Amino acid sequence: MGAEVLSMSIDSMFVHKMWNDNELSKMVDGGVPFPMLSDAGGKVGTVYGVYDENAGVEARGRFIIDPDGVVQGYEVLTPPVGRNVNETFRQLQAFQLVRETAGKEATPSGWKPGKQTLKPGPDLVGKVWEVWKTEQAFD
Amino acid sequence: MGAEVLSMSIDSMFVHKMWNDNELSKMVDGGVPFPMLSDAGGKVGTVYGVYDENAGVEARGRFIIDPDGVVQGYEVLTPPVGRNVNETFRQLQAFQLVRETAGKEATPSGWKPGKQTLKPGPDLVGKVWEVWKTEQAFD
Amino acid sequence: MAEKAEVGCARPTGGPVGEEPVKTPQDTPKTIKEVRGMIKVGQKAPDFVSPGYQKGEFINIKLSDYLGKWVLLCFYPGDFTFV
Amino acid sequence: MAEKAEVGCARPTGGPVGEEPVKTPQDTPKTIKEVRGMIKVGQKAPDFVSPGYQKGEFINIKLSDYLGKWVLLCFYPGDFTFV
Repeated sequence: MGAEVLSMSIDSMFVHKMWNDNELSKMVDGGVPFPMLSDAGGKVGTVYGVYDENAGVEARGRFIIDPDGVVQGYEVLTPPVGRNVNETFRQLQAFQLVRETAGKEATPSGWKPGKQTLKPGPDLVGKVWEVWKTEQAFD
Repeated sequence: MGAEVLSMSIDSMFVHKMWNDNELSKMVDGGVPFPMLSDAGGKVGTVYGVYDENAGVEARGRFIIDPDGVVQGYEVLTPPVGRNVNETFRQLQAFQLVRETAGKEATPSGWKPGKQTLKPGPDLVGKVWEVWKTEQAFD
Repeated sequence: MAEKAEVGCARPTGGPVGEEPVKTPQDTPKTIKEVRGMIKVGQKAPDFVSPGYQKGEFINIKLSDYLGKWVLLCFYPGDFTFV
Repeated sequence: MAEKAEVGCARPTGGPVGEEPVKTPQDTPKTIKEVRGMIKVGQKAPDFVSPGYQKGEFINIKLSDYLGKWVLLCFYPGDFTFV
Protein backbone atom coordinates (compact mmCIF):
# COMPACT_ATOMS: atom_id res chain seq x y z
CA MET A 1 0.00 0.00 0.00
CA GLY A 2 3.03 2.25 -0.24
CA ALA A 3 3.51 3.03 3.43
CA GLU A 4 5.39 1.64 6.40
CA VAL A 5 3.24 0.88 9.42
CA LEU A 6 4.45 1.43 12.99
CA SER A 7 2.19 0.59 15.91
CA MET A 8 2.76 1.87 19.41
CA SER A 9 1.32 1.34 22.89
CA ILE A 10 2.55 1.54 26.47
CA ASP A 11 2.99 -2.26 26.53
CA SER A 12 6.53 -3.63 26.64
CA MET A 13 8.03 -5.45 23.68
CA PHE A 14 7.72 -8.64 25.72
CA VAL A 15 3.97 -8.17 25.97
CA HIS A 16 3.88 -7.31 22.24
CA LYS A 17 5.49 -10.67 21.53
CA MET A 18 2.96 -12.50 23.70
CA TRP A 19 0.01 -10.72 22.09
CA ASN A 20 1.34 -11.49 18.63
CA ASP A 21 2.02 -15.14 19.41
CA ASN A 22 -1.12 -15.86 21.43
CA GLU A 23 -3.82 -13.87 19.70
CA LEU A 24 -2.88 -11.80 16.67
CA SER A 25 -1.16 -14.64 14.82
CA LYS A 26 -4.54 -16.43 14.96
CA MET A 27 -6.16 -13.43 13.27
CA VAL A 28 -3.45 -12.56 10.72
CA ASP A 29 -1.53 -15.24 8.82
CA GLY A 30 2.10 -15.22 9.89
CA GLY A 31 1.49 -12.73 12.68
CA VAL A 32 2.00 -8.98 12.70
CA PRO A 33 4.46 -7.99 9.95
CA PHE A 34 5.26 -4.44 11.12
CA PRO A 35 7.21 -3.16 14.17
CA MET A 36 5.15 -3.07 17.38
CA LEU A 37 6.75 -0.30 19.41
CA SER A 38 6.79 0.20 23.16
CA ASP A 39 6.17 3.62 24.69
CA ALA A 40 6.51 2.95 28.41
CA GLY A 41 5.36 5.99 30.37
CA GLY A 42 3.71 7.51 27.31
CA LYS A 43 6.61 9.84 26.51
CA VAL A 44 6.10 9.67 22.75
CA GLY A 45 2.31 9.62 23.11
CA THR A 46 2.45 12.81 25.18
CA VAL A 47 4.25 14.63 22.39
CA TYR A 48 1.66 13.35 19.89
CA GLY A 49 -1.24 14.37 22.18
CA VAL A 50 -2.65 10.87 22.55
CA TYR A 51 -1.45 9.89 26.05
CA ASP A 52 -4.04 9.94 28.84
CA GLU A 53 -2.08 10.50 32.09
CA ASN A 54 -5.02 9.48 34.27
CA ALA A 55 -5.65 6.17 32.56
CA GLY A 56 -1.99 5.63 31.72
CA VAL A 57 -2.81 4.50 28.19
CA GLU A 58 -2.85 5.92 24.70
CA ALA A 59 -5.88 6.80 22.59
CA ARG A 60 -6.36 5.44 19.06
CA GLY A 61 -4.22 8.06 17.32
CA ARG A 62 -3.23 7.54 13.68
CA PHE A 63 -0.76 9.86 11.92
CA ILE A 64 0.02 9.94 8.20
CA ILE A 65 3.62 11.15 7.72
CA ASP A 66 4.94 11.98 4.25
CA PRO A 67 8.44 11.18 2.86
CA ASP A 68 9.69 14.57 4.13
CA GLY A 69 8.66 13.65 7.66
CA VAL A 70 5.74 16.09 7.59
CA VAL A 71 2.39 15.21 9.18
CA GLN A 72 -0.27 15.31 6.44
CA GLY A 73 -3.21 14.08 8.46
CA TYR A 74 -4.18 12.52 11.75
CA GLU A 75 -7.12 11.04 13.60
CA VAL A 76 -7.67 10.33 17.28
CA LEU A 77 -10.51 8.25 18.77
CA THR A 78 -11.33 7.26 22.35
CA PRO A 79 -10.56 3.60 23.12
CA PRO A 80 -14.04 1.99 22.64
CA VAL A 81 -14.34 2.94 18.96
CA GLY A 82 -12.21 1.18 16.38
CA ARG A 83 -10.66 2.73 13.30
CA ASN A 84 -11.70 2.27 9.68
CA VAL A 85 -8.68 0.92 7.85
CA ASN A 86 -10.26 1.58 4.44
CA GLU A 87 -10.55 5.28 5.30
CA THR A 88 -6.88 5.39 6.24
CA PHE A 89 -6.00 3.87 2.84
CA ARG A 90 -8.28 6.39 1.08
CA GLN A 91 -6.56 9.31 2.79
CA LEU A 92 -3.09 7.88 2.16
CA GLN A 93 -3.87 7.49 -1.55
CA ALA A 94 -5.27 11.02 -1.68
CA PHE A 95 -2.16 12.51 -0.05
CA GLN A 96 0.05 10.49 -2.40
CA LEU A 97 -1.86 11.79 -5.45
CA VAL A 98 -1.59 15.41 -4.25
CA ARG A 99 2.15 14.93 -3.75
CA GLU A 100 2.65 13.26 -7.16
CA THR A 101 0.84 16.09 -8.94
CA ALA A 102 2.73 18.66 -6.83
CA GLY A 103 -0.59 20.11 -5.72
CA LYS A 104 -1.99 20.56 -9.25
CA GLU A 105 -4.81 18.21 -8.29
CA ALA A 106 -6.86 18.14 -5.10
CA THR A 107 -9.23 15.44 -3.92
CA PRO A 108 -12.77 16.54 -3.05
CA SER A 109 -14.84 15.20 -0.17
CA GLY A 110 -15.37 11.43 -0.45
CA TRP A 111 -12.74 11.03 -3.22
CA LYS A 112 -11.26 7.60 -3.78
CA PRO A 113 -8.96 6.26 -6.51
CA GLY A 114 -10.60 6.50 -9.94
CA LYS A 115 -12.95 9.31 -8.95
CA GLN A 116 -12.76 12.86 -10.22
CA THR A 117 -10.16 15.24 -8.81
CA LEU A 118 -10.28 19.04 -8.89
CA LYS A 119 -7.64 21.24 -10.53
CA PRO A 120 -7.53 24.40 -8.40
CA GLY A 121 -7.01 27.68 -10.25
CA PRO A 122 -8.55 31.11 -10.71
CA ASP A 123 -11.10 29.84 -13.26
CA LEU A 124 -12.54 27.39 -10.74
CA VAL A 125 -13.33 30.00 -8.05
CA GLY A 126 -17.08 30.07 -7.50
CA LYS A 127 -17.54 27.40 -10.20
CA VAL A 128 -17.01 24.19 -8.27
CA TRP A 129 -20.78 23.62 -8.40
CA GLU A 130 -20.53 23.41 -12.20
CA VAL A 131 -17.95 20.63 -12.26
CA TRP A 132 -18.58 18.68 -9.05
CA LYS A 133 -21.86 17.56 -7.45
CA THR A 134 -22.45 16.92 -3.76
CA GLU A 135 -23.68 13.39 -4.49
CA GLN A 136 -20.16 12.53 -5.67
CA ALA A 137 -19.05 12.64 -2.03
CA PHE A 138 -21.25 9.64 -1.25
CA ASP A 139 -21.21 7.32 -4.27
CA MET B 1 -28.20 12.12 12.08
CA GLY B 2 -28.41 13.11 15.73
CA ALA B 3 -25.76 15.83 15.80
CA GLU B 4 -25.54 19.57 15.34
CA VAL B 5 -23.05 20.73 12.71
CA LEU B 6 -20.97 23.88 13.11
CA SER B 7 -18.55 24.91 10.38
CA MET B 8 -15.77 27.41 10.93
CA SER B 9 -13.17 29.23 8.83
CA ILE B 10 -11.30 32.53 8.98
CA ASP B 11 -13.75 34.06 6.49
CA SER B 12 -16.15 36.71 7.77
CA MET B 13 -19.87 36.05 8.07
CA PHE B 14 -20.34 38.37 5.09
CA VAL B 15 -18.18 36.12 2.93
CA HIS B 16 -20.02 33.09 4.34
CA LYS B 17 -23.27 34.62 3.09
CA MET B 18 -21.80 35.25 -0.36
CA TRP B 19 -20.41 31.71 -0.63
CA ASN B 20 -23.73 30.24 0.44
CA ASP B 21 -25.75 32.38 -1.94
CA ASN B 22 -23.44 32.19 -4.97
CA GLU B 23 -22.11 28.67 -4.90
CA LEU B 24 -23.25 26.35 -2.09
CA SER B 25 -26.97 26.97 -2.66
CA LYS B 26 -26.40 25.58 -6.16
CA MET B 27 -24.94 22.41 -4.66
CA VAL B 28 -27.30 21.91 -1.70
CA ASP B 29 -31.05 22.54 -1.99
CA GLY B 30 -32.01 25.52 0.16
CA GLY B 31 -28.41 26.39 0.95
CA VAL B 32 -26.35 25.50 4.00
CA PRO B 33 -28.66 24.67 6.95
CA PHE B 34 -26.12 24.89 9.78
CA PRO B 35 -24.28 27.88 11.30
CA MET B 36 -21.19 28.94 9.33
CA LEU B 37 -18.91 30.51 11.93
CA SER B 38 -16.21 33.11 11.50
CA ASP B 39 -12.85 32.75 13.25
CA ALA B 40 -11.00 35.90 12.17
CA GLY B 41 -7.35 35.65 13.20
CA GLY B 42 -7.66 31.95 13.91
CA LYS B 43 -8.10 32.36 17.66
CA VAL B 44 -10.41 29.38 18.04
CA GLY B 45 -8.47 27.36 15.46
CA THR B 46 -5.26 27.94 17.42
CA VAL B 47 -6.79 26.41 20.54
CA TYR B 48 -7.98 23.43 18.48
CA GLY B 49 -4.56 23.02 16.84
CA VAL B 50 -5.78 23.55 13.29
CA TYR B 51 -4.65 27.13 12.58
CA ASP B 52 -1.62 27.58 10.31
CA GLU B 53 -0.09 30.95 11.27
CA ASN B 54 2.06 31.09 8.15
CA ALA B 55 -0.77 30.52 5.68
CA GLY B 56 -3.33 32.30 7.88
CA VAL B 57 -5.93 29.58 7.28
CA GLU B 58 -7.29 26.56 9.08
CA ALA B 59 -6.74 22.91 8.21
CA ARG B 60 -9.62 20.48 7.70
CA GLY B 61 -10.15 19.67 11.37
CA ARG B 62 -13.28 17.79 12.44
CA PHE B 63 -14.14 17.27 16.12
CA ILE B 64 -16.88 15.00 17.51
CA ILE B 65 -18.10 16.44 20.84
CA ASP B 66 -20.47 14.46 23.06
CA PRO B 67 -23.45 15.82 25.06
CA ASP B 68 -21.16 16.43 28.06
CA GLY B 69 -18.94 18.68 25.95
CA VAL B 70 -16.17 16.07 25.84
CA VAL B 71 -14.13 15.48 22.68
CA GLN B 72 -14.62 11.84 21.63
CA GLY B 73 -12.71 11.91 18.38
CA TYR B 74 -11.07 14.22 15.89
CA GLU B 75 -9.43 14.25 12.50
CA VAL B 76 -7.21 16.83 10.81
CA LEU B 77 -6.19 16.85 7.12
CA THR B 78 -4.10 19.28 5.08
CA PRO B 79 -6.18 21.47 2.72
CA PRO B 80 -5.86 19.54 -0.60
CA VAL B 81 -7.52 16.38 0.72
CA GLY B 82 -11.25 16.33 1.39
CA ARG B 83 -13.02 14.54 4.21
CA ASN B 84 -15.16 11.41 4.00
CA VAL B 85 -18.56 12.34 5.37
CA ASN B 86 -19.62 8.69 5.59
CA GLU B 87 -16.70 7.96 7.89
CA THR B 88 -17.72 10.84 10.16
CA PHE B 89 -21.26 9.36 10.36
CA ARG B 90 -19.81 5.91 11.11
CA GLN B 91 -17.73 7.27 13.97
CA LEU B 92 -20.60 9.36 15.33
CA GLN B 93 -22.90 6.32 15.36
CA ALA B 94 -20.19 4.25 17.05
CA PHE B 95 -19.65 6.85 19.80
CA GLN B 96 -23.42 7.11 20.29
CA LEU B 97 -23.71 3.33 20.65
CA VAL B 98 -20.88 3.21 23.20
CA ARG B 99 -22.56 5.99 25.17
CA GLU B 100 -26.01 4.35 25.03
CA THR B 101 -24.61 1.05 26.31
CA ALA B 102 -22.56 2.92 28.95
CA GLY B 103 -19.43 1.25 27.60
CA LYS B 104 -20.81 -2.31 27.80
CA GLU B 105 -20.32 -2.57 24.05
CA ALA B 106 -17.35 -1.46 21.97
CA THR B 107 -17.14 -1.16 18.20
CA PRO B 108 -14.28 -3.04 16.52
CA SER B 109 -12.27 -1.77 13.56
CA GLY B 110 -14.49 -1.08 10.55
CA TRP B 111 -17.73 -1.40 12.55
CA LYS B 112 -20.86 0.18 11.14
CA PRO B 113 -24.51 0.01 12.25
CA GLY B 114 -25.83 -3.57 12.11
CA LYS B 115 -22.39 -5.15 12.43
CA GLN B 116 -21.14 -7.10 15.43
CA THR B 117 -19.99 -5.24 18.53
CA LEU B 118 -17.68 -6.58 21.23
CA LYS B 119 -18.62 -6.88 24.91
CA PRO B 120 -15.38 -6.27 26.82
CA GLY B 121 -14.83 -8.33 29.95
CA PRO B 122 -12.33 -10.69 31.54
CA ASP B 123 -13.58 -13.68 29.54
CA LEU B 124 -12.76 -11.94 26.26
CA VAL B 125 -9.09 -11.28 27.06
CA GLY B 126 -6.95 -13.18 24.56
CA LYS B 127 -10.10 -14.58 22.90
CA VAL B 128 -11.06 -11.83 20.48
CA TRP B 129 -9.74 -14.03 17.67
CA GLU B 130 -12.45 -16.59 18.51
CA VAL B 131 -15.38 -14.17 18.16
CA TRP B 132 -14.18 -11.61 15.63
CA LYS B 133 -12.31 -12.05 12.34
CA THR B 134 -10.03 -9.53 10.68
CA GLU B 135 -12.07 -9.69 7.46
CA GLN B 136 -14.98 -8.13 9.36
CA ALA B 137 -13.07 -4.85 9.37
CA PHE B 138 -13.36 -4.67 5.57
CA ASP B 139 -16.74 -6.10 4.57
CA MET C 1 -28.99 28.62 21.01
CA ALA C 2 -27.94 30.92 18.18
CA GLU C 3 -28.27 34.53 19.26
CA LYS C 4 -29.02 36.95 16.43
CA ALA C 5 -26.36 39.64 16.00
CA GLU C 6 -26.69 43.33 15.21
CA VAL C 7 -24.33 44.18 12.39
CA GLY C 8 -22.48 47.47 12.17
CA CYS C 9 -19.45 48.47 10.17
CA ALA C 10 -16.88 46.68 12.30
CA ARG C 11 -16.26 43.09 11.45
CA PRO C 12 -17.22 41.21 14.60
CA THR C 13 -15.06 38.47 15.96
CA GLY C 14 -15.14 35.85 18.69
CA GLY C 15 -12.69 33.73 20.59
CA PRO C 16 -12.16 31.09 23.22
CA VAL C 17 -13.98 31.59 26.53
CA GLY C 18 -13.73 30.09 29.99
CA GLU C 19 -10.96 28.62 32.04
CA GLU C 20 -7.66 27.21 30.93
CA PRO C 21 -7.61 23.43 30.51
CA VAL C 22 -7.55 21.67 33.90
CA LYS C 23 -4.08 20.69 35.06
CA THR C 24 -3.92 17.32 36.72
CA PRO C 25 -1.94 17.53 39.98
CA GLN C 26 0.52 14.77 39.10
CA ASP C 27 1.77 16.65 36.04
CA THR C 28 5.32 17.89 36.27
CA PRO C 29 5.81 21.53 35.22
CA LYS C 30 7.42 20.34 31.96
CA THR C 31 4.42 18.22 31.07
CA ILE C 32 1.99 21.04 31.78
CA LYS C 33 3.85 23.27 29.39
CA GLU C 34 3.82 20.67 26.67
CA VAL C 35 0.18 19.64 26.87
CA ARG C 36 -1.30 23.08 27.49
CA GLY C 37 -3.92 23.91 24.91
CA MET C 38 -3.56 20.53 23.24
CA ILE C 39 -6.87 18.97 22.30
CA LYS C 40 -7.28 15.51 23.82
CA VAL C 41 -10.00 12.95 23.46
CA GLY C 42 -11.76 12.30 26.74
CA GLN C 43 -11.34 15.93 27.81
CA LYS C 44 -13.65 18.94 27.49
CA ALA C 45 -13.74 20.72 24.16
CA PRO C 46 -12.49 24.30 24.71
CA ASP C 47 -15.45 26.63 24.78
CA PHE C 48 -15.69 29.62 22.43
CA VAL C 49 -18.04 32.28 21.13
CA SER C 50 -18.15 33.06 17.45
CA PRO C 51 -20.17 35.18 15.04
CA GLY C 52 -21.57 33.48 11.99
CA TYR C 53 -24.14 33.25 9.25
CA GLN C 54 -27.11 30.89 9.11
CA LYS C 55 -30.07 30.88 6.73
CA GLY C 56 -30.16 34.58 5.94
CA GLU C 57 -29.22 35.83 9.41
CA PHE C 58 -26.07 36.89 11.21
CA ILE C 59 -25.83 35.09 14.54
CA ASN C 60 -23.62 34.51 17.58
CA ILE C 61 -22.86 30.99 18.74
CA LYS C 62 -21.43 29.75 22.03
CA LEU C 63 -20.23 26.16 21.96
CA SER C 64 -21.31 25.44 25.56
CA ASP C 65 -24.91 26.28 24.63
CA TYR C 66 -24.86 22.94 22.79
CA LEU C 67 -24.35 20.86 25.96
CA GLY C 68 -26.80 17.95 25.84
CA LYS C 69 -26.33 17.46 22.10
CA TRP C 70 -23.74 15.80 19.92
CA VAL C 71 -21.75 18.39 17.95
CA LEU C 72 -19.64 18.09 14.80
CA LEU C 73 -17.26 21.05 14.70
CA CYS C 74 -15.69 21.31 11.24
CA PHE C 75 -12.86 23.67 10.31
CA TYR C 76 -11.92 24.25 6.65
CA PRO C 77 -9.36 26.35 4.79
CA GLY C 78 -11.73 28.93 3.36
CA ASP C 79 -14.85 29.88 1.49
CA PHE C 80 -14.69 29.58 -2.32
CA THR C 81 -11.91 27.02 -2.11
CA PHE C 82 -12.07 23.79 -3.97
CA VAL C 83 -12.16 20.63 -1.95
CA MET D 1 16.19 0.79 9.48
CA ALA D 2 15.26 -1.33 12.48
CA GLU D 3 18.27 -1.91 14.66
CA LYS D 4 18.25 -5.20 16.54
CA ALA D 5 18.38 -4.79 20.31
CA GLU D 6 20.25 -6.74 22.95
CA VAL D 7 17.84 -7.63 25.73
CA GLY D 8 18.86 -7.72 29.35
CA CYS D 9 16.82 -7.67 32.52
CA ALA D 10 15.90 -3.99 32.43
CA ARG D 11 12.87 -3.07 30.39
CA PRO D 12 14.20 -0.75 27.72
CA THR D 13 12.44 2.45 26.83
CA GLY D 14 12.66 5.23 24.28
CA GLY D 15 11.45 8.78 23.88
CA PRO D 16 11.33 11.86 21.73
CA VAL D 17 14.59 12.99 20.18
CA GLY D 18 15.82 16.13 18.47
CA GLU D 19 15.05 19.79 18.80
CA GLU D 20 11.98 21.46 20.23
CA PRO D 21 9.39 22.47 17.62
CA VAL D 22 10.52 25.51 15.62
CA LYS D 23 9.05 28.78 16.85
CA THR D 24 7.99 31.14 14.09
CA PRO D 25 9.24 34.67 14.79
CA GLN D 26 5.84 36.34 14.57
CA ASP D 27 4.42 34.25 17.40
CA THR D 28 3.68 36.16 20.55
CA PRO D 29 4.95 34.50 23.74
CA LYS D 30 1.37 33.51 24.59
CA THR D 31 0.92 31.70 21.29
CA ILE D 32 4.20 29.86 21.65
CA LYS D 33 3.14 28.56 25.02
CA GLU D 34 -0.19 27.37 23.71
CA VAL D 35 1.00 25.63 20.55
CA ARG D 36 4.18 24.11 21.96
CA GLY D 37 4.25 20.39 21.44
CA MET D 38 0.94 20.41 19.60
CA ILE D 39 0.90 18.24 16.51
CA LYS D 40 -0.01 20.19 13.39
CA VAL D 41 -0.55 19.08 9.84
CA GLY D 42 2.00 20.62 7.50
CA GLN D 43 4.70 20.49 10.18
CA LYS D 44 7.37 17.91 10.95
CA ALA D 45 6.35 14.86 12.92
CA PRO D 46 8.30 14.87 16.23
CA ASP D 47 11.14 12.40 16.00
CA PHE D 48 11.52 9.59 18.53
CA VAL D 49 13.37 6.37 19.25
CA SER D 50 11.51 3.38 20.54
CA PRO D 51 12.17 -0.28 21.32
CA GLY D 52 9.81 -2.81 19.85
CA TYR D 53 9.06 -6.28 18.63
CA GLN D 54 8.91 -7.44 15.01
CA LYS D 55 8.71 -10.95 13.60
CA GLY D 56 10.48 -12.74 16.42
CA GLU D 57 13.09 -10.08 17.16
CA PHE D 58 13.46 -7.21 19.59
CA ILE D 59 14.40 -4.06 17.70
CA ASN D 60 15.00 -0.32 18.04
CA ILE D 61 13.27 2.11 15.70
CA LYS D 62 13.99 5.77 14.99
CA LEU D 63 11.21 7.60 13.17
CA SER D 64 13.60 9.78 11.15
CA ASP D 65 15.18 6.65 9.65
CA TYR D 66 11.94 6.41 7.64
CA LEU D 67 12.48 9.69 5.76
CA GLY D 68 11.77 9.04 2.08
CA LYS D 69 8.84 6.75 2.86
CA TRP D 70 5.22 7.27 3.82
CA VAL D 71 4.61 6.21 7.42
CA LEU D 72 1.41 5.31 9.26
CA LEU D 73 2.05 5.74 12.99
CA CYS D 74 -0.77 4.09 14.95
CA PHE D 75 -1.25 4.37 18.72
CA TYR D 76 -3.70 2.11 20.55
CA PRO D 77 -4.81 1.62 24.16
CA GLY D 78 -3.09 -1.67 24.81
CA ASP D 79 -2.29 -5.25 23.89
CA PHE D 80 -5.00 -7.81 24.63
CA THR D 81 -7.70 -5.15 24.50
CA PHE D 82 -10.79 -5.59 22.46
CA VAL D 83 -11.37 -3.16 19.63
